[in-house]
Order: sequence, then structure tokens, then C-alpha cells
Amino acid sequence: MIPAIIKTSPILMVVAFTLPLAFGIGLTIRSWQATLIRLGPWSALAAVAAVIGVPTEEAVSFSWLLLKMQLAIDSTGRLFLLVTSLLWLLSGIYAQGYLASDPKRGRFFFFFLLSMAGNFGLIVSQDAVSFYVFFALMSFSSYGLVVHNGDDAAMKAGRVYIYLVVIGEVLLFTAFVWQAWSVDSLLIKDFSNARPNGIVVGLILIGFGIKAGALPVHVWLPLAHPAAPTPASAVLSGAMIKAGLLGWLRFLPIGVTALPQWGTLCIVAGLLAAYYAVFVGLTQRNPKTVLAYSSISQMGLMTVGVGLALGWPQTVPMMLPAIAIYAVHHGFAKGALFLGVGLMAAADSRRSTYRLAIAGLILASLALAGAPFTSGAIAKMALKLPINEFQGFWIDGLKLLLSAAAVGTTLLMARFLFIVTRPSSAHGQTPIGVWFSWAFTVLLTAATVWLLPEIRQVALMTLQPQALWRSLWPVVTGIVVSGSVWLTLIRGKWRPAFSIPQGDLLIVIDTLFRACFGRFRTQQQRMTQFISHMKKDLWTRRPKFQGISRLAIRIENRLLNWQTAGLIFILLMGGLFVLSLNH
Amino acid sequence: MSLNEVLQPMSLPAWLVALPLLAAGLSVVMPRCSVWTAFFSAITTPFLVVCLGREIFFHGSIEIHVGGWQTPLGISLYADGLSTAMLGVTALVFGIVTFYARPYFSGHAVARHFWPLWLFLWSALNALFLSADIFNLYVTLELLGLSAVALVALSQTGDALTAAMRYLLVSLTGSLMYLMGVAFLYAANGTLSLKMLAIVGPASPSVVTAFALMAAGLIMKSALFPMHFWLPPAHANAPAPVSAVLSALVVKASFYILVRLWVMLFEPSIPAIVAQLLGILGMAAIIWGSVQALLAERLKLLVAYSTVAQIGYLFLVFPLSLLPQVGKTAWQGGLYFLFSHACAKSAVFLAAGTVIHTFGHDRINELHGIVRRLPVSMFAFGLAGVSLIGLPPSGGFIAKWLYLNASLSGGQWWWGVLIILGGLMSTAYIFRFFSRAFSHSEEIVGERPAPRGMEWTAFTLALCSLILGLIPGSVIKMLEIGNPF
Amino acid sequence: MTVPNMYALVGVGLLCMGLYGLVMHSHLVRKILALNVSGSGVFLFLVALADQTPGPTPDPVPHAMVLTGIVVAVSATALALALACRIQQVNGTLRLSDNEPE
Amino acid sequence: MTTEFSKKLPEIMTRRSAESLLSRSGQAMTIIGVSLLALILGYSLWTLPPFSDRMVTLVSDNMAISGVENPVTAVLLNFRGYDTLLEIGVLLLAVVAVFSIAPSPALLATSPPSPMATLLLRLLLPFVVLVGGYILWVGSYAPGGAFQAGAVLAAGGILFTTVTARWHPLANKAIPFAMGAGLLIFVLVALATMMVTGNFLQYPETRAGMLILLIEAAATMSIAVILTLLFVGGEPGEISPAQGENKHTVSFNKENRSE
Amino acid sequence: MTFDNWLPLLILLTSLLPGIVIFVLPEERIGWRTGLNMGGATLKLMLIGILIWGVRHEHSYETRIPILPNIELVLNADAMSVMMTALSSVLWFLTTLYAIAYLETSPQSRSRFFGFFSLCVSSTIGLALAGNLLTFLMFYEMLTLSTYPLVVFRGTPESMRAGRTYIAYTIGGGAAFLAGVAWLKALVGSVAFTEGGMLAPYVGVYATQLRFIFLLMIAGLGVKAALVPLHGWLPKAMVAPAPVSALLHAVAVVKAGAFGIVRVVYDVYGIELSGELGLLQPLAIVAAFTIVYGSVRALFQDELKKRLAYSTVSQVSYIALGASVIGPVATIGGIVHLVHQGLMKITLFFCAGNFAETTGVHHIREMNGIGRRMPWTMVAFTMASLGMIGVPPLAGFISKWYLATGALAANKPWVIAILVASSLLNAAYFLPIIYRGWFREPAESVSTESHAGLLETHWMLLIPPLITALLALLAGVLADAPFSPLEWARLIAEREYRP
Repeated sequence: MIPAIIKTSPILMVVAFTLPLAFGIGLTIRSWQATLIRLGPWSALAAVAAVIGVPTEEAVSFSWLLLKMQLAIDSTGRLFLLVTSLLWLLSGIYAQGYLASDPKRGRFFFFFLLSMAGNFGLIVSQDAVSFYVFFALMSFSSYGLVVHNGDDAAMKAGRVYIYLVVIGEVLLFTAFVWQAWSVDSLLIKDFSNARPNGIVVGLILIGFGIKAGALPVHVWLPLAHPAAPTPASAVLSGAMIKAGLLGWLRFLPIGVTALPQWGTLCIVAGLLAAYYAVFVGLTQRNPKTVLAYSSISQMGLMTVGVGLALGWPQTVPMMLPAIAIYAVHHGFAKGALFLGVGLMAAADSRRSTYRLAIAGLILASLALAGAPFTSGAIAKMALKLPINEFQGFWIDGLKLLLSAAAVGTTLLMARFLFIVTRPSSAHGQTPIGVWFSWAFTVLLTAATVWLLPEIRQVALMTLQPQALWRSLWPVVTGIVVSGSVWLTLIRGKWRPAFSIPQGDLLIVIDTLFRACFGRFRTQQQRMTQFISHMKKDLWTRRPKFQGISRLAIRIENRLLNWQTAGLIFILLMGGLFVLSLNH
Repeated sequence: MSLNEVLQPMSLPAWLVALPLLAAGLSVVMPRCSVWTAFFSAITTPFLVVCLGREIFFHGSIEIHVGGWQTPLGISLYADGLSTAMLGVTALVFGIVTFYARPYFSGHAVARHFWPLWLFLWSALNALFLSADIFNLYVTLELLGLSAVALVALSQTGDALTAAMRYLLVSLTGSLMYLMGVAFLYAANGTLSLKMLAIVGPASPSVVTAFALMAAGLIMKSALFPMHFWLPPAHANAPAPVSAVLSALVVKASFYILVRLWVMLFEPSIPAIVAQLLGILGMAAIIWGSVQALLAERLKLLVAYSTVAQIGYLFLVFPLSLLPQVGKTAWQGGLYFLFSHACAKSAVFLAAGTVIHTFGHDRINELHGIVRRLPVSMFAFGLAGVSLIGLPPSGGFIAKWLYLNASLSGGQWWWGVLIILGGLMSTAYIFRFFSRAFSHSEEIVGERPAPRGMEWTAFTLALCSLILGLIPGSVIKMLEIGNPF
Repeated sequence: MTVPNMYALVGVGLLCMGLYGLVMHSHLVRKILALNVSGSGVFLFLVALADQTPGPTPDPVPHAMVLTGIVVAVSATALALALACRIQQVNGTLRLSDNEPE
Repeated sequence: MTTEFSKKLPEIMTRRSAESLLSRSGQAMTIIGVSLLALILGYSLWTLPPFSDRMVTLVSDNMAISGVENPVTAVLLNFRGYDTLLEIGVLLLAVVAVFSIAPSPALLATSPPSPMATLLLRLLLPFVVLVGGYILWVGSYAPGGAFQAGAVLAAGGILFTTVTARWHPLANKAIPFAMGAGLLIFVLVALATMMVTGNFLQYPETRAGMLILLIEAAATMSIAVILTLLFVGGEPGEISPAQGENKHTVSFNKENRSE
Repeated sequence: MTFDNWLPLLILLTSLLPGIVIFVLPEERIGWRTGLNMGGATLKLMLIGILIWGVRHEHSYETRIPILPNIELVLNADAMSVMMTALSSVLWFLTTLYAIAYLETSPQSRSRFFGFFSLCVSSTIGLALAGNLLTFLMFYEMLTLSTYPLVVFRGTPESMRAGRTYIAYTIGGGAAFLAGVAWLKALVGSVAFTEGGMLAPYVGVYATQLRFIFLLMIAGLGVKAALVPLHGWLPKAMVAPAPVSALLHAVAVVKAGAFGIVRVVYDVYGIELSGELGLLQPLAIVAAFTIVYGSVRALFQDELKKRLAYSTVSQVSYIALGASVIGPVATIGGIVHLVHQGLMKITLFFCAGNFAETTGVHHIREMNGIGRRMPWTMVAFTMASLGMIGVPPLAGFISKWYLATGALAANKPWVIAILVASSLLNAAYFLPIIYRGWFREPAESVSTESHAGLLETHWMLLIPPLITALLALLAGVLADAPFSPLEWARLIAEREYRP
């Protein structure tokens, strides 16, 4: 009966983002904080309810809100909302325990709930402006999550993050305005139905690419995810990244017009990201950084999918759900991994719970690597299927590369496990809520994809032998390689000679930027000095009117003198006479 | 007999002259009640002017023949829109300043002499504005000049006396020249009545000479650059109420005569180049006066020089009124200038007087932060300044607006440029004082508190100059009566 | 040129001489005297004109004007002299303290 | 001798500079200007049109109803009486002005008056009064009138004050009235005539002569007193210059302190 | 005269009369003064409510007072004037509230302050309601004069200098404007504002003169609108007390200039005509340059109010930019920014005033952790500055959106580049402040003890910024709601472009 009510009310969509928003704002009142922190995360349930309840393509629109806000949940959106809402819910609960003793948790939950609201809102919004609004809400308020710890790393991460956010906002703004003007509508479907010009596509790719951590604008990601508190990193790289992806799917003319060049570009960038991230990630020492890089590489794979869909419309019908599925899978898996990291840090390595945690982490890692029977396998399969539409040697190459990427993932995961499972004897008393939420996430990682009706048959396909093999060999290879490396390390006490600092490219950019900006700074200082000097100089050299005024006074004295005046008077009389004589 | 019988329309002008004269005589005979006689005429004369205004507003201009003798044998008093307006301004300014002078002079020995002189000045102005006979005008000029001189000398210091002497000599010379002109006109036309002179024909050399003499004399009396040499000392050294009326009315009186003569007698026969000359002199006056005001070290001197500049504006009317189609506008502009300047300048002088009364000096550089001691006076100063600068809404603005229209529509835009420039310069000198008045400095202790009466009278006058900016329509309609132009 | 016209010319001459004296002399009494001189010049001019009538009787109006003028001149002179005395008392000099150039 | 001169030299120089600030060229220009003016005036005098005797005829036509027989008096006190009214105003004004300026009467006689002078005074004064009265009276027929009479009487007054360096005892009370009477009576008469005839200064024809005589009498008295006082150059009742001084330096003069 | 003829005049008087009365009130009559101020403001708001309703329904309110035979003083309520009037009176209400608390401890005369304050607002209202150029000019000058005493209110030598600069600029500008108006009057004979412009018939004959006149007028108005290079007075004028800078920079003065430009372009020349005469391109370029220049200068100011001032220089030119781009959408953008910028900027200045007043912080370098000391103020500040950057859903976003769309519609893509650049710069100079305020540890210089008991500062100082910030938010969120600024701007545009 209750579901019945829910079904009939698309208003749930509104509740989905207003509830967390309200809670978040409510948090600003000190006396309510305790309560709202307790309630806050559960507000995500509204979104979950919306996933279940709101019938597809049933739109609500508010003509008085923003520029005519319109909300609806389409099939893609439903999947995204599913993973997002659950992830937010769980990491929210996790955070309650995780930050139980943090004095600044009020602030954390404020930003947490705001970003949550933004994230939900942008998924359900069907017009560009509201999408943009929620996107901005999410991006800006997650800054608060990134810098929460307040140490230098966090601050640096936050700085980089906010720079990129602002740039992204501006790019998207331009793109949206342009598109809105050319199609003379604000509805997203009109947007993607029209054939946009190159600039807009480029702007959209980069604008959302920043959020999606696409190469080369991924630099904020490896800084931000580790810097943020664990639950925040979980949503950052589990849920929020997907917003970028969704943006692509929503605003690119996918399935409408074939843009092979752009498609190819995406594919190339995606593959590069997939490998490059693995390569960099392997050299990292911080487990969360490793996970961040793995996110980059995973997003690279999804980028490939987007590229295919963008370039070759015929793949779209299969590709869209595929990407969505992949997003779901990756969201849960990554969530589980991040939350697990937090767990490990606090756990005592001699307890049984510790082993349980490791087990969970391994499971999640395997899923991410796409081992058989895991969600990863299904997602990868779904992603590869559309490629079978094509023939030609480069298709095989592509397939191969994709599979090989799995090897990379495996290595990365191995590296992750290797780092994360350091024997520690921390006596952190981990609350039950944390355990529960983590466990639940792992469970979802394992289960969700199987339960989704959309891809039941794909799931079944993965159980076929050759499919099993195809998903198995990369993992095995990865394990073997990493295992051997591990042994050599144990033996020869060999440590990786070098490690690329977090945010790889950023270093380059940073140095360049610093160089330019630094010089600019000095230049500017010199300039201001020069200007002030000039001003002072001019002031001292300003025309002194004293000379003139002295002259004026002297003349006036002369004029005031009786005799001069008399003479002038006489002359005036004569002059008047002469002038008045009309000849 | 009832008041209405006493104040028949025909007798109003006579009353306007006789009443202040009578008051003056009485205040000589009975010095004790001189103040009250002054107050009496300060209340009744405006009332009479209002009656006169109403009269001519509904029944057109009045001409009365004194002694019942028709011109040219007798003298006639003529009240048209122009002269009534002048009478009105006179009544307004005098009426208000009288109430300022009471506290200003209270307790001074000179008060006994001040009141009769004051009333003589007033009656002289009334007589002058009403007179339609060139010799009678001469007598009124003398009455005016002598009383003005005596008033300037009233404050007995060396500078004041010297200034008065200068003023006396100038005024006598001027009226002498005027008299010579009268002689020539009489010799040429055998009549002294303005009206009848207006009828008689083209300019013979004698008429030209008459014009040269009279114009020169009147220009000197109204202190047009470069004949302004007597004005700054006189106006700066006189007691404040005196400087107020000197700047507001006395210099305007001779300008008024010049206008009358120009319009009624000389304009047709004198070539336009003369008007241009007057305009150019006016231009020079504006610039020079403003420059000197910028350099002045004493407040009253600054104000006096601003008068020199503003008189320049008055004389722009001569070239502007000759432009095609806009002659009337130009005249309206010029006279509007006269009125608004009368109110504004008297207000400014009164405010300056209050400053001196309070702080004992008017050295601009030492008057910091006085706005907190004399808020009302400074506010009055500011309002009047608005009118002097010619910012809306004020009489000064309307005048400038009319001038601008005349010059631009008439095609001689350079006058317009000058007018705007003059406005900027006046801003400069007004704010030169203001910025000090507003500046925050340690409390200056005035030598004595400023009586409220002094502050508010100045304010009232300033307000009038502002109100003039809101009712120009009616004033101009008034000027139209018996169309003097 | 008739006799009265002659007088008129003399009047003009007096006027101009008076003017010159007024301008050039800085001693106050001299100025005042000069002013009186030119004043009498004007009066003479008027009286001379009064006799220009074609008929036997002279024109009374200029006479009246002159009489009035004389009275005015007398009062003016008296005022001027009183002023001069006062200036003498206060400033100790009988000159307009003309602001010298420099 | 030379040293004498050299002592005087600076003084001479200063006097020179004080004498005329104008350079010689300036003087020359003034002379030229003035003579040019003279030429102009002379020229336009030359070109005067023939003089009309309109006024003469007008005056003579109206003499009958003017109330007097002497045309000048008629013009002065009837046709253009208004001028005269104002002019008496000027006189009164002048004396007030002189009072306001002069600190004290300049009665200079220090030594007691010589008996000779007193005798002379005793002899002359009656005649002065007599002559004054006559001239006033004759004014309505022949040249003469208020001003002349007033002048003669004033001469008497001046004689009196200079010889006996003192005022008549009741001077202080009476003098103001004597000064003001001329103007006041004139104005009042003018207003009264306006009440009667509806026109300012228009005498009823029958009363014209009488009224004019009244006015003239008052005027004569005022003129006499005023001229005397103008000569004396001070206000009766004022005592010593010294006190006059501080009485006149009033505190609002501060404003005129010059830099 | 019916009520409709009186209404505009009444609206004017509701602030004028209290002002005059306040002048004569003795200093210690605080209650009276407050009562007068508030009463006047409230009454005005009510009247404006009526006005809005009427104008919405095409009802005309007009007061005509003949001044000269051919010149009238016209107060006329059309859509545009109503918008300006409403804005300024609402903000007046809040600013008065703010000022009462702010000046509680001022040594100078408060009667003087509030008197001139009311005059200043009256003249703003007047020029908003002005029905022709002459009336506009009148109130324009009145504004100059009534703001001068406020600028120099503190009386320090610095403020004296500022006042002198201010007067020099504004009076000069006024002179130029006067010249333009007089010239136009002499040329055309009519100076009335008419929707869609009134000069079309004359363009054939007087093209060149009209160009010159336009130049003169824009030069005159540009001074107050702080178009580079006529902006010099604005940063200097920062020495004034906070309420003054708030009103000066958010509403009265700069808006007067911008509003005037809009009037001249739309209602005197008419947008098409100005386009034909080729006057808009230069204006657009100047505005664009001002936008960028102001932002760049703001970047390097460490004094908070200075930074805000330069940001004003940049932001106000959005309006001019909107006016100089042909097409209804850009018009909407420009006009709506009139309101939006007003709301956001006044919030910022209120907050700056609070910081200065409560913690004595004047410079950005001292603002570390001020968010903890004064959270609510900082919230308002954050919202306003995000709005300035153009972050949705705040008001600034809406204006930028429309400006950009309008620019595209008018085929001026470069305008978008300007907007983007300015948004980035805005972010560059606003975000650091927010960052310091919220995320930095407070320096010990900032006194962290609360001063007004429960609240962080006097409630009268706190309420106004919060309200304005809220309004700025609502103006964005409820952009499409009836009677929202945007919707009203649409109304204006539709009437301007009505054939």
C-alpha cells in the first residue's frame, strides 16, 4: 500500500534533493546539529524511494522555479540514481561513526548533505539550468569535504579542486548558453537532439571531463580523494565522478548524430587514461591515492564507451545501459574499497574482524578487476558487447586493450592490497554502524548487478565458458605478475626506485603555472611600485599654480588701482562712443 | 476711510515710495523707535508689493502721473511686470534681511544710524524701480548711492572707510556721467520721460554720446569687469546685512536702468557690436571673478568676487537677446538670473556674516568643521551655492537653462560653453570653502553663540532662491506683463 | 557759435578736467574737488542749454534740474569730506590706501 | 645742501610713487583719453538739433494753476515736485550719513570768543533771519525760494556755532525734529493730497500756493539746520572725540580685519 | 488631479519630507528620527506596491508640473522606473535600519546624516520616476549634492580629498550631461522619455549632432556609472561610512548612472536608432573594458571595501553592456542585473561594514577564520559573492545567462568571452576571501569573544545583509515567478520592443 502511494508521486524526486538540502541548512543551527547529524544520512532514503517509486519518464515541472525547472527519471538516470543514493546513504551512515569524535563533523555533514542534494538533483533534473544549478551545488559544497581535514595536503587539494571546478563551471556555462540559444530551449532532450557545433561538444567534453577525471584534467582527483575523509572519498569517487559521466551522456548528441572524430578522441583519451593511471598508480604509497588512480583508469574505460556511442550511433542502444551498469558496478566497488581503507586504518590486525575486512576488500578488488562471477565481469562484458557490431583488425586491438586494461587493474588492486594490509595494532574502537555500512556496500557490490533486470541476459552470458576465460585470464596474469613482484620484493628488499608524486601532470602544470604566475607576481609588484612612484613623482611635479595665481593677484591689484581703473573707464566711454556710431 | 480706499490701485506705487521714506524720516526724528519703524515697513512694504502685483497681474501695468501733470511736464511712475518683479525681490530681500539686522546690530551704537540709512536705501530702490523719468532716475541713483556708501562706512574700520570712499567717488562719477547723458538727451529731444524718448527717432551723435556716457556710468556703478575695482573691498568690508543688499540689489539697480534704457531707447539705434562688447566683458567678468574668488583668502571676499562673476552673467543678456527668435528667452534668462542671484547671494552673505559673528573672523583656512557649530547657516550657504552654481532645482538653474536654450537655438553656442564653464568654476570656489566647513577638526569655540534669527533668515533666503527654481512659470508670466521687452 | 553754446563747451571742458583730476590725483581732498569741478561743469552745461530756447524765456526745467543737482552735490561733498576726515583720523593718511602693485 | 637733498630723496621718491602709480605713458594716455572725450562731447554738442521750447510753452501754459508765479519754483515744487521730495530726502540722508561717520562735532574754537566777534554776531543774526525769511517769501514770484533761504539761514547758524563754540541749549532736543520736519511734512502733504485728489502730490488748485508755502517753510528750516550741521560735521550731544572713538569701534568690526 | 496623478509625487515625498524634518530635529531626538525614517520608508513601500500592481496592468501614473512654458517636471511610472523605484526603496528601508545601528556611536551629527540620506534616496526615486531628461537631470544633480555630505561625513582629511574628487568628477559629468540635454532640447524641442525612443524622425537631418549629444550624455552619465576612465572617484569614496558606501555603490549613485544610460539608449534614442548611428559598439567596448579592468584592479586590493568598490566598477558595466547589445534578451539581462547587482553588492557592503564595526577588520589579510567569529555575516557575504561570480542559482547567474544568450542572439560572441573572463576574475578575488573566512584558523588579532550577547553583532546590523542575501538567492531561484525581477525585466523589454 505504501509503495502504491510512492508510485503515484513523482514528487518524490523533489523530496529526494530537498530533504538533504533542508537538513543541511538546518545544520547551521547549533542546537539542531546533533539530531540532524543523526538523521541526515537517512534523507538519502528519499532518493532510494524515488528510484523504486517514480515511474519512468513521468515529468514534473515547476514553471516558477529557476527558468522552468523540469524533473524526471529516465532509465539511465534510474541506474545512476540507484548507485548514487545507496552509496550516499551508506557512506553517510559510515561517516556518522567514522567522525563520531570529530569536532568539525557539523561542518562536514553540512557540506556532505549539500553535495548529496546536488548529486541527486542533477540526476533527476531534465532542463539544463536546474542541472547546472545542482551540478554547481554539488561541486562547490564538496570543496568542503575535500578540505575537511584542514592540513596542508587537504588545502592544496582543495585549491586545485576549486580552480578546476570554477573553470569547469565556466566552460559548461558557455556551452549551455550556446546550445540553449541555438536550440532555443532549455530542455536537455532538445539539447541532445540538436546537432551541436564543435565548440559546444568540446566544451562539454572538457567541462564534464574535469568532474569525470578524464585525462588530462584528472589532476585534482588523486589529490582530493586521499585528502578527504574516507566516507567523503567514497562518495567522491563512487558517486560524484559519475555526475561527469552522466553529464556526457545527457548533453552530448549521443545517438542523434555521428561524430566519429570526437568519438575517436574520446576512445584514445580513455585508453590513455586507463593505462597511464595504472602506471602512475602503481608507484603510489598511499592506498587511497592508488584507489583514486584506479578510478581514473576505470573512468577511462567508461570514456571509451562514451566515445563509441558518440562516434557510432548504432552502438547506442546497447552502450547506454552498459555504461550505466559499469557506473553502478564501479560505484559500489570503489565505495566498498574506500570505506574499507578507513576500516583497515582503525582495525587491529590480530582480530578476526580484520580478516573479514581483508576478505571484503579482496572481493571488491576482484570485482573491480572483473574476475568471473563478479559484477566487474558483467560490466566489462556489457561494455564490450557493442563492439562486436564492428569488424576490422582495430576492433580486435580495442578488445585486446580493454582486456589488458583488466590486467592493469588487477596489478593496481594488488598494489593496493599490498599497501593496505600493513600489520597494524591500532586500538580504534570502530562503531558498529561503520561495519554495517561497509559490509552492506560490499554486499551491494557483489549483488546489485545480478539483480538488475535490464541486463539479466548479459549476466547470463558471462557464465558461458569462453566468457569466463575471457574474464579470467587477465586477472590471473595480474595476480601472477604481482605475486612474483611481491616475492622478489620480499627477497631482495627491493623497493620501487621512484614514485611519481600525487597528481602527476599537476606537477608539470604547477611548475609552469608557478613560473608564470610567480614572474607575473613580481612583474605586478614592480608595476605597482612603478605606478606609485610615478604618481608620487607626478604629484611633486604637478603644475604649481602658485605662479599663475600670483600673476592673477598682481593683475587684480593693478585693476583695483584707482588710476588704472579711471583710465580704463575713460577708454571704455570712448570705446562705447566709437562703437555706437553707426556709420 | 477703509483700507481699500487708501490703497487704490493708482496710489500703490506712491505708497511704495512714500512709506519707506516716511519711515526713514521718522526713524531720524525718533531714534528710539527706529527699529519698529523698520519692522513696520518690513512688513507693510511686501504687502503693498503683493497688492500691486495682484493689481497689474489682473489689470495690466500701471502708470501714474505725479502731481497730476501729464508727461513731459510732470514725472510719471510706471509699474509693469519687470519693475513689479524688481520691487518684489527688493521687498523680499529687505524684508528678511531687516530681521537679520536686528540681532546683528543689537547693542551697537551705530544701530541708531543704521536704521534710517537702511530705510533710505530701501525707498531709493523702490523709487528707482518705479521711476519712468530719466532725471528722476538720477535723483534716485544719488539717494541710493549715498545711503549705500554711508552703510558701507558704518563699520568704521580703515578698510571699510577707504572702501566707502572709493565707492562714493565711483558712484558720484557714475551718476555724473549719467546726468551728462540726461542733459544730452534732453537737449536733443526736449523731454525727460522714458516713454516719450522711446518714441523719438534715430540716433544722432548726441544720442550716441548720451548712450556712451550713461552706459559707461551705469556699467561702472554695476561693477562689470573691468570696472569692478570698487566692489570687492566695499562688499567685503561692509556689515553683513549691508553687503547682502548691496550684492543682491544695489548693483542690480544700475543694471536695471541700463536694461530699461537699452530696451526702450537705444536698442534700435545702437549697432549690435556694442551688445557683443558687453557680452564679452561679461564673459571676462565670469572668468576673472571666478578666478579671484578661487584665490580669495577671506570668505566675504570670495563671495564678493563671486558677485563680480555673476554680474558677468547678467550682461550676457545683451548679445543673447539680439539672437533671432530667442530674444524673449534671453531676457527671461537674464532677469531670472538677477532674481535668483539676489536671493542666493544675500543668503550667502548673511551666512558669512553669521560665521564672522560667531568666530570673529572669516579666514577660510581657519574655518574647519564649522558645520557642526552653524549647521543651519552652512545649509543655507549650501542651498544658495546650489543656485549660484546653477544646479537644479534652483533659480540659477532655470536662468542658465534659458540662457543655454537661447544661445544654442540662436546658434551662438560659445556663450553656452562659457555658461557651463562658469558653473564649474563656481563649483570650485563654493566647495573650496565647503570642504573646510565639513572637515572634522577639534571643536572650535566661537566667541559668541549665533542668534537663531540670523541663522534662519539666511536659510529662508536660500530657500527662496531654491523655490524660484520651482515656480519659474508664474514669475515669467509676471515679467511678461506690459511686455517690457 | 552762440554764447550759451560757448558756455556749454566750457562746461564740457570742466567736466573733462575734473575727470582727469579725479583719476590722477591721489589726495582725497583733491579728488573731491575735482569731482565738484566736473559737477559744476555739468551744471554749467545744463544752464547753458536752458538758454537755447528759440523764445525769449529760458527753459525753467534745466534750472530746476541744476538746483536739485547742486543740492545733491552739496550733500555728497559733505559726506565725502566727513569720510575724508574720518579716514584721516583712522588711517592717518588722506589717500585712498591704493594697493600698490607689488 | 646736497646731504639735505639726499636725506629727502627717499621721501621724495615715495611721494612720487604714491602720487601716481601710473607710468608716464599711463598719464599720457589718460590725458589723451580725457581730451578725446572732450572732443567727442564737443562734437555731439555741435551737432545738437535745434532746441525745442515745448517745455517752456507747457510750463507757461500751466503757470496759472501751479499756485506760484516763478516758473522755476513751479517746476521745482509742483510740476516736478517729486524730484524735490526725493532731494530733501537726500539732504536728510546726507546729514544722517555724516553723523554716522563723523565721531563728533568739529567745533574747533578753543579760546573764549573775542568780544568783537560776539558783537558782530549779535548785529548780524537778526538780519540773516530777516533776509532768509524774505528770500523764502519772494521765491513764489521771483528767483529765490527754500534752498536759497535755507542757505542764508545756514550761514547764520554756521556763524553762531563757529563764534560761540557751543550749541543752543535746546538744540539736542529740537534738532532732530528740525532736520526731519522738511521731509516729513513734504511726504505727509503729498499723501494727504493723494487722499483728497486721488493723485500723489496733486494739490487742490485753490490750496496749491498755501501748501507750497508750508512745504517750503518746513524745507527752509530743515535745510538751514542740515547745512549747519553738515558744516559742523557732527552730531549734537556727542562729547569728546576720545569717547566718540571707542563708542564707534564696535565689535562686529572684527570682520574687517584685513590680512 | 486624481490619485493617479498624485501617486508618483507622493512616493517622492515619503522620503523627502522626513528628510527635511530630520534636518531640524535636535540631535538627541533619536526616537523621532527613527520613527520618521522607518515610517516614511514603510509608507513608500506600500505606495510602491500599488504602483507595481497598476503598472503591471498598463495603468499610467503621471505627475506633471509645468516649470517653463515648454518644459514640464514629469514624474511618470513606467515599467522601468517602477523597477528602479522598488529596488531603491527596499534597499533604503534596509540601509536605514542598518545605519541606525551603525551610527549609534558616531561623533558626528546623525540628524545631518539621515537628512542627507533621505534626500539622497528621494533624488534616486526622483530620477527613477523622471519622465523626461530635464527632470532626470534635476534629480541627478540633486543626488550629487546630497551624497557629498555623506561622503565627507567622517570629516577626515582623507574623506575631504575623496569628497573633492567626487565633486570634481560628478559636477563635471553633470555639466556634460546638462550640455547634452540643452543641446538636444534646442535641436529637437522635446526631451521626453518615450518607450522605443523619440529621435527617429530627426536622425536624417541631425545625425552628426545627435552623435555628439549622445557622447556628451554618456560621458555625463558614465561618471556616475563609473565607466573607465571616469571611475576614479568610486574607490576613493570608500572612506564613507559603510551604509553610505552600501547605498552609494549598490543603489543610488552608480545605479543612477547606469539607469540613465539605459534611459538614454532605450527611451531617448531608441535602441535601433542608437544602433544605426553606430553608437552602441563603442559603448559596448568601453563597458567590456571596464568589466575586465575593474576585476583586474579588484584582484590586487587588500582593503576589503576597495576590492568591493572595484568589483562594483566592473559589475555595473554589465548593465551598460546589456544596454549596448541590441535585442530583447540582452536588454533583459542588463536591466535585471540592475536589481541583482544591487542586492548582491549591498549585501557585500553591509557585511564589510559589520566586519569593520564588530571586529575592526578592514583588510582581507586579517579575515582569517572570521566565519567562526561572525558566521551569519559570513554566510551572507558568501552567498552574495558566489552570486557575483555567477554561481547558480543565485541572482548573478540569471543576469549572466541572459546577457550571454542576448549576446549570441545579437551575434556578439566576444561578449561571452568577456563574461567568462570576468566570472573567472570574480572567482579569483572573491573565493580567497570566503576561503580565509571559513577555512583558515582565526588569527589572534581577531577578538573571538562575542560582543552582543546571543548574536554576533547588533541585530540591526545583522538582519539587513541576511535579508538582502536571501533576496539575491530568491531572485535567482524564483526567477520565473510572477513579479520576480526577471519577469519584470521581461515586461520592460517587451514594452521597449513593442512595435
